[in-house]
Amino acid sequence: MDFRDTAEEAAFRKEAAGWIADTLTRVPHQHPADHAEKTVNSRWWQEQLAEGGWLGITWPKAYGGKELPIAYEGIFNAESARRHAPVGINMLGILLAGPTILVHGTQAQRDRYLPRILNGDDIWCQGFSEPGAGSDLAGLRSRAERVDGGWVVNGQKVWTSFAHAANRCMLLARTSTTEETGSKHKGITYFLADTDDIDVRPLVMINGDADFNEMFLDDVHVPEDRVLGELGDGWRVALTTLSFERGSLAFATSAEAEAALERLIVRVRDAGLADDADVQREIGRLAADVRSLSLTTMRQMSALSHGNAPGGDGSAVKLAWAQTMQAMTRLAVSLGGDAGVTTDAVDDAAWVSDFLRAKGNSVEGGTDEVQRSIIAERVLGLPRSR
Amino acid sequence: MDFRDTAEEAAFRKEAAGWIADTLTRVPHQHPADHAEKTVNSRWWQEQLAEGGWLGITWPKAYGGKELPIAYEGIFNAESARRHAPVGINMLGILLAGPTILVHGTQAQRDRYLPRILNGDDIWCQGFSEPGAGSDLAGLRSRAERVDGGWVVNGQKVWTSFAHAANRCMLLARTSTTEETGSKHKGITYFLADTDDIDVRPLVMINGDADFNEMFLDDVHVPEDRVLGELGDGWRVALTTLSFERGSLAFATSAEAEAALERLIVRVRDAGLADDADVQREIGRLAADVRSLSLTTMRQMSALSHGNAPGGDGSAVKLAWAQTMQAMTRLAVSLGGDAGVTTDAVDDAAWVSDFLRAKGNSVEGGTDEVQRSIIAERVLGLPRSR
Amino acid sequence: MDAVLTEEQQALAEAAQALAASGLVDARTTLDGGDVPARPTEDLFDGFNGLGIDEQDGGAGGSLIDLAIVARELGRTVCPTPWVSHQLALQAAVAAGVDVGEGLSPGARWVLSTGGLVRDAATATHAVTVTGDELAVAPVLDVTLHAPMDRTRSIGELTLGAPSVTAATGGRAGVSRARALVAAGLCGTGLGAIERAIGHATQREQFGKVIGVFQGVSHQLAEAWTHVELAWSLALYACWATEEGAGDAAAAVDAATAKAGNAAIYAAERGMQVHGGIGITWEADPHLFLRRAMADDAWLGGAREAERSLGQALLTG
Amino acid sequence: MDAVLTEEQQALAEAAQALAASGLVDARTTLDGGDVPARPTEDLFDGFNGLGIDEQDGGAGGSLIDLAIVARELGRTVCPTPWVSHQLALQAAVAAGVDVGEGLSPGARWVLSTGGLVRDAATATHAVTVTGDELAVAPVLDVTLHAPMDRTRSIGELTLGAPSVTAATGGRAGVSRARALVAAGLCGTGLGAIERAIGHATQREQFGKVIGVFQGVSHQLAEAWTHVELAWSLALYACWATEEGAGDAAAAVDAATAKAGNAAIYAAERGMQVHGGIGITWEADPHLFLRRAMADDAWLGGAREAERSLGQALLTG
Repeated sequence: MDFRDTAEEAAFRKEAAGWIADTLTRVPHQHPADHAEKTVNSRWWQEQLAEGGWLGITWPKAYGGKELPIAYEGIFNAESARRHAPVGINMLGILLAGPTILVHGTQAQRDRYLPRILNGDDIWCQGFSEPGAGSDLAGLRSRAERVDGGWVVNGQKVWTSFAHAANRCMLLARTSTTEETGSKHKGITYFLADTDDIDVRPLVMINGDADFNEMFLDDVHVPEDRVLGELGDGWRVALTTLSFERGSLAFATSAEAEAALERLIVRVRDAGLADDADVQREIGRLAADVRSLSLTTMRQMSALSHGNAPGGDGSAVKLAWAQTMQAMTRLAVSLGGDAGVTTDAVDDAAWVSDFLRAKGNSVEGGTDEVQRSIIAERVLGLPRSR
Repeated sequence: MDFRDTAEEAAFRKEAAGWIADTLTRVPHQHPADHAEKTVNSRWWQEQLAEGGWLGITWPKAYGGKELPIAYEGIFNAESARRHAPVGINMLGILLAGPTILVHGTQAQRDRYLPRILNGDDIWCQGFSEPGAGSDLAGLRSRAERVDGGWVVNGQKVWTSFAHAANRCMLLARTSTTEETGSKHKGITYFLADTDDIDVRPLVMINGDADFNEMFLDDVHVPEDRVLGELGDGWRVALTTLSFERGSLAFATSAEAEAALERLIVRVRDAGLADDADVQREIGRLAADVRSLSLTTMRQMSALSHGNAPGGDGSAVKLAWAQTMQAMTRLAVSLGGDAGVTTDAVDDAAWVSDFLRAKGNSVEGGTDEVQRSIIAERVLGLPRSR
Repeated sequence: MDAVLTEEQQALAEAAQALAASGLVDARTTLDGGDVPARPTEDLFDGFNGLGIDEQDGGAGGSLIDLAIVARELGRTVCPTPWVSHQLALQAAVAAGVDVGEGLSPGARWVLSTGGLVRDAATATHAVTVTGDELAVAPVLDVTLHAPMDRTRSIGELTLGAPSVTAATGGRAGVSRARALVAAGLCGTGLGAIERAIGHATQREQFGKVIGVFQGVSHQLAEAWTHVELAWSLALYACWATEEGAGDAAAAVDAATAKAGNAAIYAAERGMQVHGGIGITWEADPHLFLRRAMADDAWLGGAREAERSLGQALLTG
Repeated sequence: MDAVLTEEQQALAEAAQALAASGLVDARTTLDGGDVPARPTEDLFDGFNGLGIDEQDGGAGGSLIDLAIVARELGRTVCPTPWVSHQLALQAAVAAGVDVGEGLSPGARWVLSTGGLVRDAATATHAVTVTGDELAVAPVLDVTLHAPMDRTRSIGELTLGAPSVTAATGGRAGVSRARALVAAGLCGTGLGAIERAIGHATQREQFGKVIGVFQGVSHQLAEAWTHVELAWSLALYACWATEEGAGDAAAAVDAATAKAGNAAIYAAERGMQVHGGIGITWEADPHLFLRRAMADDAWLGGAREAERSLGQALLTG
C-alpha cells in the first residue's frame, strides 16, 4: 500500500502538468461563456493533445499508444481537471470507443478506426440512452432492420455528449425483439455508425448549458461491416464500454471536486466567514468527503493496474461524488445570501450555474438510485430489487 | 385556525397540570432504576388516575367517562409527559381496548369490560405483533381452533407492552387460513382474551430496560363470547385499534421530545458550549423539528375533533419524531466526550440509556420504512411498493 | 385549540389555488426572458386587496394566516407575482402601526427592504424600509435591477425619495410577519415540487414498472413531504404567534424560517431527482421549484441564520 | 502509486480475521458482565508482537498500515482486547523517538493517555502520556474504573508512578498515529455492522419476500457501505501520511477521524434499523456495534472536533 507516485509516475505527472499549464496559457477563450465557445475550446484542446502526444496513453504501441498502465491516464486527467483544462472534443473516442474496439473489434475495424481517433480525424459519441431507457438501459427500443448491404436504424437517443461535433457513434439498437430472444439483454447489437444522417439537437440543461444532445434516427443506413462484436451480443460489448466509463474518468471527477473545494474555501474567506465555527465544521466535513473520493479513486486505479476487475467502489465513488458536489455548490450559493441567488457578479453566477449543473451529477452516468442498487447487489450480495 | 386553548381547554389544562404536579410529589420512586420499580410506579399512577377521575376522558358518560373531545386527552397526556409522569399501567386499556370495544363490542362486552378498565380491575395488553409478522402485521400466524365452547389458541406474540402486568389481551389470531380466505387480511379474528394461561417473558432492550414482552400461547382456551366484531373480520377491528394508537398518544410523544430538548439545552450549557456557533445551529435545527412535532400534533388533534379521519400526518409525525429523538440523544452523548460514553454520572448514564432506547423509536409502532410507505401510498397516492 | 383551517380559509385556499393555476406556465414565461404576466397579479390585487388588514385600517379583515394560505398556493405553482412582496411590506408597516391606506390604492406595489437587495424591485412604487427597529415608507425613484436565479422575482437596488411616514419602533415585529409569510410560500414551493414528482413517478416506467413502485423513489418523496408538512405547521404557528404577539413569536418565526427553507430545498431537490434525466433539462419544470426554493430561502435571511438565531436564543436566553 | 494491499497485507488481514472470529461472542461476554476473554488477546500479542515497529527498535517491522489492517479486523467483530490500545501507545512513543523495548516484553500492556479517561485501563501496566507535544512513559500504580457504554473496552483513571522516560517533542505526532489507528478500527466496526445486517436482510422475510429485496432496506445499507469504504481510504492514507511525515498528515488524520466516526455510527445505526424489532433487543448483536462505534468515536476526540479542526486549518491556514 503506497500512495506515492513511483519515480516514473512522478516524472510523467511533472511532464504532463508542465505541458498542461503551458498549453493552457494559449487556450483561445479562458472562460467560455457559451456552448459554441466551449466547443471551440474542446476542439482546440483535442488538437493540442494530439500534437503533444498525450492521446492513447493506455493504448498499445502498435496503434500509436503509449501502452502505459491506466494510472497514467488517471494522472493526466487529474492534472487536467485540477487546472480546469477543457475537455477534449473526442474524449469518448479516446476513453471509450477506442478501448472497446481494441477488445471487441475485428482487425479491419481496429485498423480503420483507431488511427483516426488518435489523429483527430474522427470524433465519437455514445448512443446508448433513450428517452424510455435511462436507468433501465437494456430497455432500449431503437430498431435495426436488415437490408441489403447492412441495416437501417430507427429510434431516438438522448444524453449523447459531443454528438453535435461527432462523426461517429457507438450505437446500440435491437436486431431482434425481446419477444424473439426472451430477454431484454439479448438481441441488442453494437454498431459503429456514422452520424451523417442522424438528426442531432442540443439538449439544454437547467443551467442553460447544452452538455448533451438528443439524436433522432430516421432510416439511418449502417453498412454491413459496422457491427462491433457478435450480432445480437451488443449488451456484452456495451458493458465493456461502461466499465471503461468508470475507469480513468473517476480521477477527473475527483479532481473536479478538489477544485470546487478550493474555490469554496476562497468564497468562505471572501465572505469573511473563515472564523465561523459552524462553517468551519461544514467545510471540514466536505473536505473529508472530497479527499475520500480522490483516495478511493487512487485505490481503485491501483487495483485496475493489478488487473482486478472494476468493483462496486466505482459506484460508491460516483454516488458520494454527486452528493459532495451538490453539498458544496449548495453551501456556496447559501453563503452568498441575497447576492448568492443573483448572477451579476462572476463568482455568484458561476456558483449558481455550478449548483444547478451539479444536480445532473446524481443522474448522469447512472442515477444515485441505480448506484445504490448496484452496490447493494454486486458488493453486498443483496437480492435484485428492480 | 387557532392554536390557543379555548377557555374550557385552558381550565382543563390548568386543573390537570395542578393535579399532575401535586400528585407527582407523592410518587413512590422518582427515578426508578429498574423495571420492577417502574411497574410499581405505573400501578400506583394508574390508581391515582382512577381516584382523581382522569380516566376515560373521551369515553361516553354512560360508561363513566368525561365525554370530552380527544384534544382533552391529548392535553392531559402532554401535561403528564412534560412532567415526566409515569405511564399508567393500564394505558392500553384506556387508549386502545376501551375505545375499540366501544366501537365494535356487543352491549354485553361493553358492560363487562369498560367499567373494569376505569376502576383499575383490568389491565390490558395488545397481542398483535409476532416474531414473523412485524412490519407485515397481517402476516400473523397464531391459530385459533374451534372447540366446544370457544377456541384454543396457539402461537407466539412479541412487543407486548404491559403484558407482564396485564390480565386481558387484545389478541389477533387466524380462525381461517390464508389459503381458505384467499387474502391474508381475511380470516383473522380479534379476541378479548384473558392472560392467565399465557406464558409471558420480558424482552430486554438494548438499554437494559424491559419495556416489552414476549407471549407464548400454548393451547390457550378462549371462551365463545370473547370475539370482538365479526368472526374472521378481526383485521378491520384491529385497524380501529391502530388508528387510536396514532391518536392522543402523539401528544405524549411530542411532549417527550420537548422535554428531551429542554434537557439537551441544559447539557449544552453545562458543557460550556452555549456560545458555540456550531452547537447553536444544531440546537436551533433540532428545536425547529421538535416544535414542528407538537404543532403538527395539535393540527392533527384538532382535525380529529372535527371528525376527520386520521391521515398520513400521523405517520409523518411518527417518522420525524423518531429521527428527532435519535438526533437529540446522539448529540447529547457526543457532546459528553469521553465521559459521555460512560455511565457513572447520572446525567451521562441517562443520555446513554436514552440514546439506546431512542433506537427503538424508529421501529416500535411501525418502522420508519413502513411509515414512509404509508405516506407514499396513502398521502401521495403512489403505488404499493411491498 | 382549533388548529384547523376554517371553512372560510379552505375557500380562500381554493380561490387562491384557482388564481395560481397558471403559475408554472407564467414562471416559464419569465424563465425564457419574458416579463411577469399581468395575470394573476391583477386578480390577486383585486380579489385579495387588504386581506389580513383590519377593516378599521381600511383593509378587508382576515389574519396573517389567511395571507399565508394564499402565499402557499402561489409558492405551490411558483407563480410569478409581486403580490406577496406587497403583502410583506404592508404587514411590516401594520406591525409598526403605520397607516397603509396608500398601499391599498390600485396600482400601489409596495416592497420590503431590510438593507440588501430587494425582491420584486422591478414594479415597486413604494418601499417599506426597516433599519433596526425603525420603519419608514418611501416612494421608489429609481431601480437598478440585478439578474436573479429565480426569474419569477425581480431583484434590485432602489433609490428612494423622502419617507412619507416613519415609525421609531415596530420594524422588527414587521420583519417577523414578513418572514412568516416567506416561510409559508416556501412550504407551497416544496409541496408543489413533490406534487410534480408524484405525477412523473406514476407515469414514467422503467424496468417494466412505474417508478413510484420503487421505494428508492417513493421513500424520498415521503420523507420530503414529511418535512414540508411539518414546516407548514411551523409557518402557520409563526403567523399566528406574531399576530397574537405571543411570547414565543420570535422563536416561532426562526423555527418556521429554518424548517421551511430546508424542507423546500430538500423537496425541490428530491422532486428533481425523481424526474431523472428529464428533470435536469431546461424544458422541464423541476428547476423552477429549485430556483424558487433557493432564492426564497435567501429572502430576509434563510434557514442557516434562523437555525443559529433560534439555537442562540434557547442556549443563551 | 500502488494503493492496494500487498499480498503480505492481505495475508495479515486474513490472519487477523481468523483471530478476531470469536469477537462478537467475546463482546457478548463482556456485555453480560464478564471479563475480556484471554483469547484472542494472547494470540494477538504473540502473533503480532512488535508489528509496525522497526526491527532496529526491537520490533517485527511493518508499517502503521499493517496495524490498521489488524485494527480494522478487530473492529469488524467488536473484538474485546487491549491489544489495540497497546499499539496506539507504542506508536505514540515511537513517533516521539522513545525506546519501546519494555513495551515489547510479554505481559506489557501499554495504554495511551491524553489527559482524560483512558481506554483499556483495567489491564494497563504502563501509560504513554501526552501533554501538548511532550510525551512520557510511566508505570501504572492504580486504576479507578468507570462504567463504559462499550463494555468491550474498560475505561478509567490512572494513578501513575514516576516516568521512566520522557520526550520533549513528538507527542502530537504520536497522537496522530494513534488517531489514525482508531479511525481504522471504526471502519471495521462500520463494516461489521453492515455485514450483520446483510445476513439478516437475506434471511428475514416480510410481505412474502426477503426484506433485502426492498430498496428501503437495501439502499440504506449501500449508502452506509459507501461511507465506510470511503472512510477506509482516508484511514489508510492517514496511516501512510503520518508514518511518511507527509505535509498533509495532520489534515489526513482529521479527515479520517471525521469520516470514520460518522460512517461507523451511521452504519451501526442503519444496521440496527435493518434488523427491525430484533435489532433493539439486548440479545441481538447490533448494539454491540453501536456501542463500539459511539465509544470509539469519542476516543482521542471524535468526528465533531476533527471536522472543525480540519475546516479551521483549511480556512485560516
